[in-house]
Amino acid sequence: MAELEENADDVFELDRIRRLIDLMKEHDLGEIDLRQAGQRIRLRRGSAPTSPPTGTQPGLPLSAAAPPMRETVPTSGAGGAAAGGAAANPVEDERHVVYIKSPMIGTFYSRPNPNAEPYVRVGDHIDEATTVCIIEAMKVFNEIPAEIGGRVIAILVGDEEPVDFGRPLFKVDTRK
Amino acid sequence: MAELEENADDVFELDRIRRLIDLMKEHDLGEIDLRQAGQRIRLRRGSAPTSPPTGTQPGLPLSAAAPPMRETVPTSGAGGAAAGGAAANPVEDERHVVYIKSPMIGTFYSRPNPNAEPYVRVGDHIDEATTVCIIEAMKVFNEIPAEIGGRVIAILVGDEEPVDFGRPLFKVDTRK
Amino acid sequence: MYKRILIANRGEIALRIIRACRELGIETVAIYSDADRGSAYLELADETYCVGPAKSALSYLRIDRVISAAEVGNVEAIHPGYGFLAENAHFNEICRSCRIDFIGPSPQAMQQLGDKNTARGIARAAGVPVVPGSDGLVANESEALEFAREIGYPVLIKATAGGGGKGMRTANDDQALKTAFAQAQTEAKAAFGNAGVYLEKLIERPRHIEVQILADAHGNAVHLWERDCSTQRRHQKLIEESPAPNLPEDRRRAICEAAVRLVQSAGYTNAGTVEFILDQNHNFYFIEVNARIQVEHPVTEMVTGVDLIKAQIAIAAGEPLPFRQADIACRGAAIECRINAEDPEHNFRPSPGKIDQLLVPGGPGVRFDSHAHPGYVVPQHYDSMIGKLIVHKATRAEAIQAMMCALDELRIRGVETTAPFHRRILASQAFREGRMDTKLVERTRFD
Amino acid sequence: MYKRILIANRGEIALRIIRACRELGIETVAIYSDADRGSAYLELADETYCVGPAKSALSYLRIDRVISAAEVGNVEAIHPGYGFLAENAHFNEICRSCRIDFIGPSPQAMQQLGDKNTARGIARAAGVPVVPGSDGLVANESEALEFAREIGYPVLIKATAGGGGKGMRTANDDQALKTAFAQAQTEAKAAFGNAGVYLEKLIERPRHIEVQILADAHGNAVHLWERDCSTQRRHQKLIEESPAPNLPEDRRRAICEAAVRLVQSAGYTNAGTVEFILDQNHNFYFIEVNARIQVEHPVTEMVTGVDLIKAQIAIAAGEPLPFRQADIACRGAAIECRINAEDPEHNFRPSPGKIDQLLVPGGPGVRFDSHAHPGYVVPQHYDSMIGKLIVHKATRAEAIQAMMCALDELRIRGVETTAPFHRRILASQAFREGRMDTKLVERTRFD
Repeated sequence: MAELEENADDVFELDRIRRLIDLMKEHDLGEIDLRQAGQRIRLRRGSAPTSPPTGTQPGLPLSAAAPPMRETVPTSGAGGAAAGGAAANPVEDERHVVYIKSPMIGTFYSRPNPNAEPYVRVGDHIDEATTVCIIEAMKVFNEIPAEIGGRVIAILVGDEEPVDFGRPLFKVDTRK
Repeated sequence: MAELEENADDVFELDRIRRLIDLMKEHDLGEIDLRQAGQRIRLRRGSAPTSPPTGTQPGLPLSAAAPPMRETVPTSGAGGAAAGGAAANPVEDERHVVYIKSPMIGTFYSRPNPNAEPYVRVGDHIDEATTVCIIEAMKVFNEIPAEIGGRVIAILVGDEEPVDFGRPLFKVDTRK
Repeated sequence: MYKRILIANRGEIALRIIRACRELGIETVAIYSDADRGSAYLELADETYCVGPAKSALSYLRIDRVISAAEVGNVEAIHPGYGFLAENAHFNEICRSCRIDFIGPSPQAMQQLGDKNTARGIARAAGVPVVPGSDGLVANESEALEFAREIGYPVLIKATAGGGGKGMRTANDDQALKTAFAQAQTEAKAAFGNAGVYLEKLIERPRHIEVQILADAHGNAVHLWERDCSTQRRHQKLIEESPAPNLPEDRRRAICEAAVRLVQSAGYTNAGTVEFILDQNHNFYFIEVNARIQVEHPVTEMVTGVDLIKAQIAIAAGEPLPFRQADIACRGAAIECRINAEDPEHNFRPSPGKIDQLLVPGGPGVRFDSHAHPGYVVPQHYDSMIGKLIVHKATRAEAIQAMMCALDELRIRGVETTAPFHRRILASQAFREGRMDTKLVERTRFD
Repeated sequence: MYKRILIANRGEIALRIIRACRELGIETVAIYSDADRGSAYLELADETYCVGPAKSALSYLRIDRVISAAEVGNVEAIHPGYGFLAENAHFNEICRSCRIDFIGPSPQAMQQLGDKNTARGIARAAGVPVVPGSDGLVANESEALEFAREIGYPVLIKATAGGGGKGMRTANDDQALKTAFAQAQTEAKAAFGNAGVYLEKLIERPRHIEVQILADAHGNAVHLWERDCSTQRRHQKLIEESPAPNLPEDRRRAICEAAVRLVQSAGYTNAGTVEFILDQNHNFYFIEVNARIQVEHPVTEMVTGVDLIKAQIAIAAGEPLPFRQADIACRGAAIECRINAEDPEHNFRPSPGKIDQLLVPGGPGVRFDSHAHPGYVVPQHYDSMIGKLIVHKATRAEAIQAMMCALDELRIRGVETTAPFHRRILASQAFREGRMDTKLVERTRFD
């Protein structure tokens, strides 16, 4: 949203509208309606308006525009792994949930050896230094540190499953 | 953005509206509704304006919504002639303006012979049977009847100019 | 050479001709109907004129409108493409009477070969085999028996006024012929009020083999080898290829030479296709001449390296052929699949509409002749072909494999296409072994 | 033959290799970086793995990541394409130590030919001319004069530690050499702290001619004729063609045969390119061997009909070459233009971004090798090539004409491309007459 606020005092700023439209298309929004201190931008996609707009409602929250920014985090096959970069999920009600992603391509191991206990289980509390798994690449067994602290709420890949760069491995609740 | 700021206090600034319309067409938007400090631009696509929006401020003309619905009638080169079919222009405030279009490809002649007067001039009143021009095709000189009645308000092609099927020839005001 | 020609066609063949003209430095005038207004390929023409509404009877088929466009556009020649006015001898004649060259054969040659009996006569005179038949009504049973014994069984009995299979019977021996002859006469009488029937040799499981020819105005004629177009569905060609598989080399030469003899006898010029049917013993019989460029011409271009559209234009402009027969080699194998906007899962019903996505295959030897592009709307008014996928490889087996890959790679969203159906045919044992005949597709379930 | 290979590359060459594998029935594992995630060509691979972030040093160039992907993907061989790890002998060796075939020459051959001095030695031993040079430092002026008289003027004086033109001088006669020698030494000393210089014959207005070779593991080596890549801008090839224009047939055969002798002496296998410079008297001098498939390989494919990628794979799998030298004809003329997302109006600055519209030319002999499609975003992280437009016609003049038409027809919106610049070069008298040298583009203003 940061770039949208650059020219916040001019609702007619075309680039912003274009970006809003991109947002709408990308997220299949039917309508965008932004108002602020007498300003308003309202965009609606598709054809027939259902009900006529009923005038400006003061105090309508701008965060209505937030859902389209939700980062999609597929947990399916290796080829469809989520985009790399920031691990944090910016969705308001899940802002405390982050993903530990694979830093390399290789084979995932949840435990140091077949007879050992897993490094972590769902429900475990981890800190930045906790080893969460091993990824084997080129016969090298790389211990992977969590790099974030919190509680493990899901393990997203199976033992000995191939994982590639950026593949989400663990879902972590970072609330204390 | 420069050209937008030149007329930033004019919601009717055509270039801006044109670009908004482009955006709407390109992205299949149904409506754009922009307001600022008593100003508002609201554009809505699709034919059926259901009921007037209740939020309309008095004195704000709805005709700002007209441009996207206006049928574009290029009068330029033969290759870019307007779509055929209904000759009537559906725009509300120009519903009385219709175009006489060429029924065939050929060469346009405004008069029966080089020494004669033109069949019609701007300002002339015509009826359905009035011959408005000749179109020569394959050495045949075809007299073209108006097929509508009214007052000629523009002649859109020059003498001996090639015209193709559907090319607008005359602009006619059909009000009595 | 011409400075400026008009293209009296639309779609992929219009684009094909525009491209050839651009490469030759010839200006083009394109015509279009309301339904084709704004098509991207029109932008490649130097001038464009709308000749009428979507319905082709009111636009592309209107001779006066097309000629008028040619006059307005001030062209020296018209290329008719295929379909529409391409084999209309009257249009051909009008062009010439307006001092506009028709890029194709003379109206006379077109008319002669357009008449089946005249064409058969020309073929016979040129020593080209035709399907043996009675060439006239068979008066009675004994005449029928005599004739059947002469041409050999099986035979086909056809009503002279016939159509749609009415009054048509086959017979494998004398006894069957006696019954069938009476039945056919009765049925013909009932259906058409005319009991007249004639006899023809029945060709079982025929293959459709056609020979591409080029003939100039200076008496030179060559063939550019054959195409096998046996893979058809309800007389619509689906897959064409060159060379024909499983055709012994001596038969191949014989059929190609026969085609050249025929067009030379007929005084035919420009590009043309001589169609034959081939029986299972490789006997060939002349059927007809297609006096135009054909949809499937690219397979011949791929194996011979000759640009047939450019050749057509040069011939019409009076140039002699730039090669002799010995110069024309047939290299490798080429296959073409017609990609139609039809739904093979629903009895090939047309599937017009907007193409949302189009990803085209490519790489060495892969050619896609198409006027379609993402955002293109396939109109409902014309034939449903949206492109021709052509593959040229060293061997037929490689070409089949590459064509399957290309079909897999071709991604068209927004309309249904015949691509998956082609894929299944190509994967079939019968096709891979080159055992096609014109009824293969109809009697086979491809999985 | 292999069942499954990994493609250690991206973009058009990855797509090219995937297509070849699909036609061969080989499964493919593709790797990609974050920047290439979701690219359409990846969908044609059987498996895909992300190997790192956009930066190639952290993804496509990371040997451990690529090998790891090969292990995870369980492949038998890796095709490196061009660029990235293609000529990395270390990577080559690691592949083999991991029991994965590297589709290319042996690490030894790669290393030998990668070292300029060793390569020169091999060339000399094979009777292949090299640019005459001192092959070592020139101690003083009199040694320089002696050597210059021996190889003939003009000569080039180069700093042994040099680069970027520093310490480089030309001389046309003894007098000039005396001055230049001193200047070069002084400049080299100042710039690199090393006054050592060597002498080389200066080739004026050189042409870049390269020979495509294929060599199998059974001792068979053939050339696939030459390519002329003289049309360059700042050492970046812009236009490549085959055959080279204005090259007498005897010189052509000599240069091609020299290339084969060289690779055979080096024990080189797989596909490779032997680069020569050609002076204005058609004397040729060996420069280096490119131990990989090259960007411009399609022009050779067009004129010879040989699929070089498939040949590479077959050779790596141990198959003997399926043809002999005499089987490889060069037919017609092919030209390739590299279509880069660069703005020729602004000093060829990169123009990454989203391709909004892409209309691709077509028709007989037109090939467009590209991974781009409407909606494709050209990433800023890699080289700017978005496609290669290749045209194959009967003659060079026809190929030039067709290429100009194809460039006109190519419509790319959203990014700037080099297509208009290519168009201007092709239209120039110098190019049309085949009078290119490697500096033509830089010294010419194309209008």
